[in-house]
Amino acid sequence: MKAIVHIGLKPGVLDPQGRAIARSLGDLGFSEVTGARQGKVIELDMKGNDAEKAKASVIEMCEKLLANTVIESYKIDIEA
Amino acid sequence: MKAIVHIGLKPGVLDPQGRAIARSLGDLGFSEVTGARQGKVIELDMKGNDAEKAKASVIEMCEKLLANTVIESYKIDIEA
Amino acid sequence: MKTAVIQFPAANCDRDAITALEKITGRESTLIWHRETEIPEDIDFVVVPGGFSYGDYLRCGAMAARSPIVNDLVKKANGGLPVAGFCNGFQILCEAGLLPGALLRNKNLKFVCKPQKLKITNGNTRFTSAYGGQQEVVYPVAHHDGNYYADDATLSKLEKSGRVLFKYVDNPNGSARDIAGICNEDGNVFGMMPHPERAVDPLHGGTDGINFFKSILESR
Amino acid sequence: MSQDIEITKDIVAEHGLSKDEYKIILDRLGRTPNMNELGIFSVMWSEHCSYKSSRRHLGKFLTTGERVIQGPGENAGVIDIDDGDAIIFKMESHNHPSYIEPYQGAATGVGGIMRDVFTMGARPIALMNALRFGEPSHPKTKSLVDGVVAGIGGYGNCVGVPTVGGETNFHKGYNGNILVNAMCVGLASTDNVFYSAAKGVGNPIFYVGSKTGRDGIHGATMASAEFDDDSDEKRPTVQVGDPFTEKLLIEACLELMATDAIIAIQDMGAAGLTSSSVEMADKGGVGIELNLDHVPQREDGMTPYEMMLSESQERMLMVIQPGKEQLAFDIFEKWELDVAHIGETTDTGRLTLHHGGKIVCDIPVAPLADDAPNYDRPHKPTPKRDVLDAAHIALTDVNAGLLAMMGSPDIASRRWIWEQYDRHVMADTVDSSQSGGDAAIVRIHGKNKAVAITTDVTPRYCYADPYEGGKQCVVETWRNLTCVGADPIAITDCLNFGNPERPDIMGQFVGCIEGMNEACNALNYPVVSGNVSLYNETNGVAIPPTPAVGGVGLIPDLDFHTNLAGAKDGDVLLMIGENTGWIGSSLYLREVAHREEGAPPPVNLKMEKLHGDYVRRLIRNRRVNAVHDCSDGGLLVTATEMALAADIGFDLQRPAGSCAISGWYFGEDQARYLLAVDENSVNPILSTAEGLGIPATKIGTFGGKRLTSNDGLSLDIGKVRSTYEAWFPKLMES
Ligand SMILES: Nc1ncnc2c1ncn2[C@@H]1O[C@H](COP(=O)(O)OP(=O)(O)O)[C@@H](O)[C@H]1O
Ligand SMILES: [Mg+2]
Repeated sequence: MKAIVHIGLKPGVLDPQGRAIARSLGDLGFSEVTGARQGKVIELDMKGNDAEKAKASVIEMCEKLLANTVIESYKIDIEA
Repeated sequence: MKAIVHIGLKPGVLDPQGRAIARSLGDLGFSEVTGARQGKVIELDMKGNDAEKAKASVIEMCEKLLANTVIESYKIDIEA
Repeated sequence: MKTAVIQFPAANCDRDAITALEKITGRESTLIWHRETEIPEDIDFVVVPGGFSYGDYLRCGAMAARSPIVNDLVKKANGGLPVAGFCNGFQILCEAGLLPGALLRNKNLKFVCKPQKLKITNGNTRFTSAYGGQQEVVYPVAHHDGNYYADDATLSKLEKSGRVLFKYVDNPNGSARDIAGICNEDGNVFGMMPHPERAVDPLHGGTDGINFFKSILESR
Repeated sequence: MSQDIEITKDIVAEHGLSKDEYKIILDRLGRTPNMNELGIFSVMWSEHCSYKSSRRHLGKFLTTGERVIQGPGENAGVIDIDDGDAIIFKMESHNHPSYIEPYQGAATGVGGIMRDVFTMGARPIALMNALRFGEPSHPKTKSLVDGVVAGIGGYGNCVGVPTVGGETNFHKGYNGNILVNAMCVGLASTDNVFYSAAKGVGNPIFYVGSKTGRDGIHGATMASAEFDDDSDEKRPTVQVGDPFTEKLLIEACLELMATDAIIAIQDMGAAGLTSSSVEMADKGGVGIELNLDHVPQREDGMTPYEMMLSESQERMLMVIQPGKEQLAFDIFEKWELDVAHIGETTDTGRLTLHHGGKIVCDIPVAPLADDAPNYDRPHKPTPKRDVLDAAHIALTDVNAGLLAMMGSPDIASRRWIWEQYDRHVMADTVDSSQSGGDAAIVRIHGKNKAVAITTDVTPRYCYADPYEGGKQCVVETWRNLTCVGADPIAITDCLNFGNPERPDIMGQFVGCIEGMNEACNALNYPVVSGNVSLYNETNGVAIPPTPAVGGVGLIPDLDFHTNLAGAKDGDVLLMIGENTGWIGSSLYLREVAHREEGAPPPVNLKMEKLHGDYVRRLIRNRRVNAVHDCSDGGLLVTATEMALAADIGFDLQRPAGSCAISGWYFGEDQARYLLAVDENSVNPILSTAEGLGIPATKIGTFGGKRLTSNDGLSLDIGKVRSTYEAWFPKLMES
């Protein structure tokens, strides 16, 4: 089983990386881009095949380690 | 329109971040995790509403800037 | 020898590079702004400095490698202009395609700043000839993403063709085959994570870097 | 939030204003404030901005001196180091944010203190940090250390200013409340220093740097409130640092400062746009009118209240010379920074804000500053402790004692930390952490002179006796500067204490300040800037009193500097100063005997001055190969640090008839230095000392690779080194 964890900055938190990316794309002539945000994805290989249980334990991992919940929010997808 | 770009290390490229995550999760007692990889997601806000055209231009952005194709591969999703 | 240092927003070792170049050449070095489109014709040697161009956002060196001045740098380097990139400058040269491979996050994920022992693995190049057979040098390192990566074929090719100029003694960052510094096929473009420009002053980081610059000066 | 909301008692209380404070506001306005106005009063009158508990005591400090160009009152202090060069420096705390989010808290702390320095026209040339964490075994300590160190490095390394030194201690007193104090030192020309007083009428006000977001709203009040178990819920006030923008801002500001376009400039620190505009207006005796519609905004729909209270980082406010607007626009646009003309100076003496075609705030500036509360809080002196006789503290095995000390949290090598800091960028760090000097040395670019920088405080002394501890922290910085051959010039400080509303805490605060000031006066060593951080408590438990001091000195000629690493084979080890074996409140007592008691060592300021001046003279006469002052851990730890730095052993000889053995090796008598000197320098040094009335004793010789003594000390230097180096990595990798 795989768990895909998407981690992004909470709305309102400054995203200097995203801003710099948007500006750089503009400089390269991609004027259709009006904004950018950068986040992380963590892909976990997991034993077992109980999706419910996996999700619960990934939530715990996010709270304990993977996400910095002070400024980041996360979303979990479990793939068989 | 939004473009979501997933960027990950190509298979075979050492992923120090992913490895450290797997190890830390193990240390925290999450023994069900057997491996981890870390990637990036870049979310772009885009003008226009032609998904085809948007995708073509995001591919160009990836080749030119967003991904380093020596070590990274990418995947693009366009959302209306 | 007329030298120039490229100035990117927040590539903060431009002063280190200029200090070293001026000390060794005895001449003023030119700072070239990243938005310029041309490197002046009379420049004999260009340094792409270390630091954190664009904050190292997205990927180290990625944004700088797409700036107008680097377009011209690539052209002139392909025409034979000697170029050296240190630290972030090495990352930029790789990102710009002037050197093969890429720099990943250090193996232990930590920034590392310390004097680093290096083995000179090819003393017969325009960047190392003045060492006169000296085998080891110490240059400071200071980086977060210095873990050199290239596929095996590329690594073997680099080694076989004498394009690996320096290797780490006690690899500080996980670089493949302990590679610290490499050059391009024509031998005029060089990049490394350690800082020879911070090793030209006994009070600062030692003096082992002086012969690096002397090599370039003498090989002209 | 709209200004039409009715102000209730609860709203006033939520803003941290007391009933009496609110009454003054009503009085001065002659009406009820609207929300925006209330918010502005609340942050301006917070402890953080108004110094309401500390102001009257800070006023006692010696703040002037021959070399002082600007003392406290501006963004940072300014001293003259000859040849038209000025050094601008300050230290500041970011304790609460760093506890909540260690990486970003520490990073923005570094960013903030750098802005205070370059606001005044200086290029930052060095960063320092003073850190206190809880017990190593506390479950939070490791991740806090990890995050704070990464944050300091992450910001400083990226901006490209070397982090050249600092200090790190561990104690259970900081379990729930760590301290992150950052110091920045910058270099300017004496004839191009910038101040914050706005001047003139109708002069344009420019906003530059990052856009304003909703981050950090009420950060200033957060930094002035005690923690409780709900603190985790107050998280969204944390700000994210953007070192890339900071670097651009430094370059852009310095470029504009090289022209004559700036009349006044002020960074937006705590309480952002509010405190910067009010301070500029107040200091210049003018009014300020701003149109908030022109403030660059990161998010849609921001209210005036949010804009005025936001603590978004990397922003500056300046008053521009009329006619120079275009020049300013051009420079900031070159550096790709947001820049906006948001208002004008006026002659009304009022702060007037427009938003959406309406006036949303119109208050007189003077009361915000002049009528800010200024409390004389009751203070109770800390009871004196008994003197502890070293004869009652056993030391049976010197080897075990030394190893225990060298591997203890407060002595063990900090390599794990400083290898994460770029210490060399800018090409002028002379003596980095690598060689373990008492003070960092940073050369003035292109010249053969340097500044020496150090930070110190010994909280266990301050806790035991605030007055003696206050003296000691100032004196220790002075000694450390002396050890590298510098003339000490001035200090900055960061006064970290608990809740000032408690008389015992206030007693610590007052005691420390009075002790510090006594030392400043005796050493002619003024305070030129500083910061106060109060309410460092969790669930009613206060941190130990921690007045961190940052000292700056001048090495006029780099050919004459020293550090602790120069001892050579055959050198004689001399001790300057007297060893009475003072064991009370010593580190040995705490780490090995597990007792935290006894009066701390008294500080004799006359002796300090005499001994230090003599050591400096010996350095200038090239009489010494290495110098190290005795502090934490006493004589044996000091000598061992010299041995490790030079990779050379020593043999110590405790003279017959000296004090008790535990005290001789590990006691912490003040005013002491250890010197490594050539054999043939010994007699001249001893006889001159005798003439000056300075105790000086030969206590050993350097040589070989073992540490030995006539009390059975016998250790291989490699063994000592591995104990010393292993502690930190082991903690962090466990
Ligand atoms: N403990 C102190 N010792 C000396 N000066 C202090 C102290 N605390 C604050 N100051 C001075 O008070 C002024 C205001 O400090 P602060 O609010 O920290 O400034 P800023 O808003 O620039 O960060 C500064 O000039 C500072 O140097
Ligand atoms: Mg300030």
